[in-house]
Amino acid sequence: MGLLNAFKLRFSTLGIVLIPVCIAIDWVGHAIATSLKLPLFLDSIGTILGGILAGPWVGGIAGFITNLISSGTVDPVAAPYSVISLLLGFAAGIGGYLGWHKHPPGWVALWLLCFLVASLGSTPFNVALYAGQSTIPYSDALLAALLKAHVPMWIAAYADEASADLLDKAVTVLVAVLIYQGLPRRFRSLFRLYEPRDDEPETTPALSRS
Amino acid sequence: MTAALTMRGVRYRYPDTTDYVLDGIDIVVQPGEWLGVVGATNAGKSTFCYAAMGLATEFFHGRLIGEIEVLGTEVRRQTVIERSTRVGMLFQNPFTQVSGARERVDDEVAFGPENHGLEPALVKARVAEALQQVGLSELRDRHPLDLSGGQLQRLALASLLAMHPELLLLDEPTSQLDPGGTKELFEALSRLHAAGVTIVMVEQKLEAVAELCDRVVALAQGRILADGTPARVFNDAAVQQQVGAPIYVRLAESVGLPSPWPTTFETAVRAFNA
Amino acid sequence: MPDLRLEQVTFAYPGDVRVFGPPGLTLELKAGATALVGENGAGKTTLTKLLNGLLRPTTGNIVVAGQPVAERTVAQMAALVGYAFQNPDDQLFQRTVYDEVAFGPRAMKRPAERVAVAVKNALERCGLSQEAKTHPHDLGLPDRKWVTIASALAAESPVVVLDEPTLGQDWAAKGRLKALVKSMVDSDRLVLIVTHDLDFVAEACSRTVVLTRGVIRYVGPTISAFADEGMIHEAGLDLPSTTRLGLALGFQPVPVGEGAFLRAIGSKR
Amino acid sequence: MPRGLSIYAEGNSALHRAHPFTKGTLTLVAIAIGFIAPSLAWVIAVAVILLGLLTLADVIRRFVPVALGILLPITLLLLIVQGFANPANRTVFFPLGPLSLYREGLAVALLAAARIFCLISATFLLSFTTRPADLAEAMMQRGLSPRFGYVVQSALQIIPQSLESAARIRDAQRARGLETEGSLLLRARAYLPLLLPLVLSSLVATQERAMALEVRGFGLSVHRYRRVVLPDTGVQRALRWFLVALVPLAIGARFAGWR
Repeated sequence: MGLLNAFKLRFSTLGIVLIPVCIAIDWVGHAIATSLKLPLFLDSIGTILGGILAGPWVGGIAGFITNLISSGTVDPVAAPYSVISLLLGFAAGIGGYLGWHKHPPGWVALWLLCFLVASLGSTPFNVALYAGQSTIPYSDALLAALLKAHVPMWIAAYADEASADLLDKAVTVLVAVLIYQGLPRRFRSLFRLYEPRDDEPETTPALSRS
Repeated sequence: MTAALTMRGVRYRYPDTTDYVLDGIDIVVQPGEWLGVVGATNAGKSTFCYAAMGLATEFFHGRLIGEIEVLGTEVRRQTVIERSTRVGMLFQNPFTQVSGARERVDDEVAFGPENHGLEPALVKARVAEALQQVGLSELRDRHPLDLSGGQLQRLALASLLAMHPELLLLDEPTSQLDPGGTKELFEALSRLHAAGVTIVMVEQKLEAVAELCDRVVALAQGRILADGTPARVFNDAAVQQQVGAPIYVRLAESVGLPSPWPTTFETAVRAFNA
Repeated sequence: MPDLRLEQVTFAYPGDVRVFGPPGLTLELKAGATALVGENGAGKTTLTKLLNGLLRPTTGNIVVAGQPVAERTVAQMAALVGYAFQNPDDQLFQRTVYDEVAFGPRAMKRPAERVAVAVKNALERCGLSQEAKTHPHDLGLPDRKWVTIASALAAESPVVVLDEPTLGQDWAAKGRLKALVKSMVDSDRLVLIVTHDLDFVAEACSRTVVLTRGVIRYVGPTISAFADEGMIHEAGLDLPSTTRLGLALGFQPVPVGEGAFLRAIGSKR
Repeated sequence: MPRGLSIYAEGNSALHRAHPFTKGTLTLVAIAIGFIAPSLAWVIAVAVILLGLLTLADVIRRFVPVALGILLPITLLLLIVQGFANPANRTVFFPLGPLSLYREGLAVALLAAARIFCLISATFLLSFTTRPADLAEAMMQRGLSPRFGYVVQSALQIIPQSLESAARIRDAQRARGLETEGSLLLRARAYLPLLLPLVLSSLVATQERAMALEVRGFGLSVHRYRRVVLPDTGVQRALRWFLVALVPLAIGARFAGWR
C-alpha cells in the first residue's frame, strides 16, 4: 500500500529546520489563544501544519518534542501525552500525503482523524493519571454526570476527553489548513519530505524574486 | 593560477518560471580580488551568489545553462556542504544565520568546524582566530542573540572564517544593519581582503562599494551592464541611469565638473577643490 | 492641522527599566516631516509606541491631533496614527498585497468605497499597483517594506510613523520614498521618521529630533542639527555625505542635502 | 536574561554534577515506582525521597511555588469530581444532600494527586539540575543523530524568540486597528492576524537558515569529536543499574500483595 511511502525518510536540511519552527508555532499558537482568553488549547497547530507540509515524521517529531519541552519547563504532566502528539503529527502527515488539506471534505476527514487520535489516545492516560478525568472543569462535569448515571468508567472517561477535543481539534485543523491555503505557492511543496504519490508530478521549489 | 570564480555563458531560471534571472553572465574573478556586485532590485544579484555557491542548482533546482567553476571545480560536481570548507557565504539577515543550537558566541563559531569533524584543539584555535579577525573576542561568552545586529553579522562572518574559506560570497551583508554595524563589518572585511581572501560582495551602498572594492560588476536584468574599476563603472552613463552611482558622481555632474567624475570621498574633495 | 504634543512624559518598562526619567519628555511637533534620530536604545521606538497607546506613560500627557491618547484605545488611535514598523514580516499575513493594505481601514470599519479608494491610492503612491494581487511574501524584503508603508498610508491618518523606512532600500526606492514623504507633507500630514539614515534625513526631513539616552537633545531644523557634529556622533550617527564633503571643503554654513551643497558650491564659484 | 527556554538553575550539588543519564534514570524510575506503588503510604514515601533530593540540590524554594501552582487546581478538581462521582463511592464523608462527597472517591483522588506530585517533583528534579544542552549532548554521544540533537536544542531557543516575535506582531496589528479585547467572537477573529505573520516569516526564515546551515557543513556525516566532556563514573553507572533494578522489584512486591 502506498501509504507507507509517506513514512519513507528523506530528511533534507530544510525539513530538519522546519521541525523547530513547527514546535514554536505550537507554543505561540497556544500562547495567543491564552492571551486572547479563548476557551481552547490550540497547542498543536504547528504539529498539524508540519504534517501537512512535510509529512508524518516532521509533524510527529514536532508534536513529540513540543510535549517533551513543555514537560521539562512548565507542565511535567504533559510528558506522557507526547505519544499522542506524535500520533497527531503522523495523522496530519497521512492526511497531507492523501491531499486532504486541499478540499473541504478532506478537512473534515482530517479533523475526524485528529479528533479520534487525540481522544482515543488520551483516555488511557487520563484513567491512569487522573482516575479518568481530563482536568478540564467543564468536561469533568460531564464525566461526573455520566458516572452518576452509572455509565461505565471507560466510556465516561472517553466522553470527558472527547467533549474537550471535538471543538479544539476542529479549530486546530481549520487554522492549519487555512494557513496552508494562505501560503505563497512556492512554500506548498518546498518542505515535502515524503515520496510523492504516483499521480502527482513532483514540482520543485522556487524562490522569491531577489 | 586558478581563478577563484569563473562563469561562462551562465543563464539561470528558478523552477516554475520562464524568465532567466541570470541571462548570459561571463566573468572571471581572480584570487585576492574584492569584487562589488551592484544592481537595482531584481537585477539578479542574490541569484548570482546562489549560483556561485551552488545553492541555485542544489537548493532551488531550476535550470542552469553554461559553466560555473568555483576554485577550479565545476559547480555541479560538488555539493554545497563539500564546498563549504573552501567557500563561505554570508546572507542578508543576521538572525537566520545563527545556528540556533548554540548558547555562546564561541560555540556558535565552532559549529562549522565541528560539522567537518575537526579535532577539538584545532577547532579551539580556529574559533579564537576567527573571533579575533572580526573583533568579537571580547564577547566570546555572550549568548549570540544578545548581540546587536551588526555584531551578529560579524559573528556569522566569523563562523565562516573558522572554516578557512578561500572565497567569500556576501549577499547584501549590511542591508539590515545600522551605520555603526555596517562600518564594523566593512572594517572586518577590509582586514580579510588585506590578508588575501577573495571577496565577492553584493551591496546596495554604492559609496562603500566605490571606496572598498577593487572591481565592480553592475548587473541589470540578469546581464552584465559594466565591469571594471569602480571609477570606470560608476562613470558609465547606463550604470548611472539603471543602477545609480555614489552621491559624489551626481554632485559633480550637477555642478558641471568635467568627467570622469569622482566616486569616493577623497577624490571628490580633490575634484571639488580644483 | 495635526500636531503632536508630549508634556513631561516619563516611562519605565515593567521591572522599573526606566526609559524616560523625570522631568520627562516635553515635545511639540506640527505638520511636516520630522526625523527622530538617536543611538540604539535611546528610546526612539518607545517614544513612537507612546503615540498610539501601545505603551502608556507612567506620568505626563500625550495629545495627538487634538486627541488625548490616554482616553483612547490602541485600535481607536490607529485612525490617527498610521504606523509602519521596522520589520514588515511582523505584520504581513494576508494572501494579497491588496488585502494586506486594506486590513487596517477594514478593521476600522470604514465604508467599502472609502477603503477601496484609500487602498488604490496607497498602492499607487508606493509603486505597488502592479502587485495588488501578488502574495506579499512573493515579494522581496524591500518591496514587503513598501507594503507596510502603503498600509500606514491607507489608514489616512493625520500622523504617520515610519520606522527605518530606508533600510535595505536601493537608491531608486529612496528617491521614491522622498517623493512620498513630500506629498504627505503637502497634504498637511505629520510624518515622523525613525531612522539612522542621515543622508535620507538631509533630503526628506525639514525638522529633526535628536534623542540620546532617553533625553531630547535637540528639536529644530535639520540644518542646525547637522551643524553640531559632536551631537550627531554622540547619537551614534554619521553626518550625511553632502555635509561631510561640505565640511571638508570648508563651506560655511555647513550644507545639508544635495540642494544645499550645490547652492553652496555655486556661491563659492 | 536566559535566552534558551529552560528552567535549569546553576548549582554545584551532587545532582547538578551527576551525569544526565543518572538523573534521567532516577526520574523515570521514581515516576514508575510512584505509579506501581499500591498504596498512598508508599507513594508518599517516594515523594518524601524526591523532596529530600530537591532539597539536596538546593532547588526546593523554586520548586514549591511552581509545583503547587500545577498541583493545587488539579487536586481540587480530583477531590470534587471523584469525591462526588467515583463509581466506588459508598460512605458519605461530607454530606451535601445530592452533592455529597464520599470517602472512597476522596481516597482515589488523594492517591492520584500523590502520584502526580511524584511525577512533577521527579521531572522538575531533572529539569532544574540539568542543562538541556548537556542532556542532548549525552544522547548524541550515545548515538542520537546530531540532526535530532540540533532539532531539540534549536527548538529550545526558537520558542522564546518566537514568543518575542508574537509580542511585536501584536503591537503591529493593534497599531493597524486590530481589536484584541471584547466579545468572544471579536477575540477569536484576532487569532489569525496574530498568528499568521509569525508562521509566514518563520517559513521564510527557514529557507535562509537551511542554506546558512549547509554553508557551514551541517548534515555531513563525518566522525565528530565530543563537544562537552560529561563526567561519568563507575559509581554512577552502578547507581543507574541499581535504580533500574528497583522497578521489577516494585512490580514483584505489588503482585506479592504488599499494601
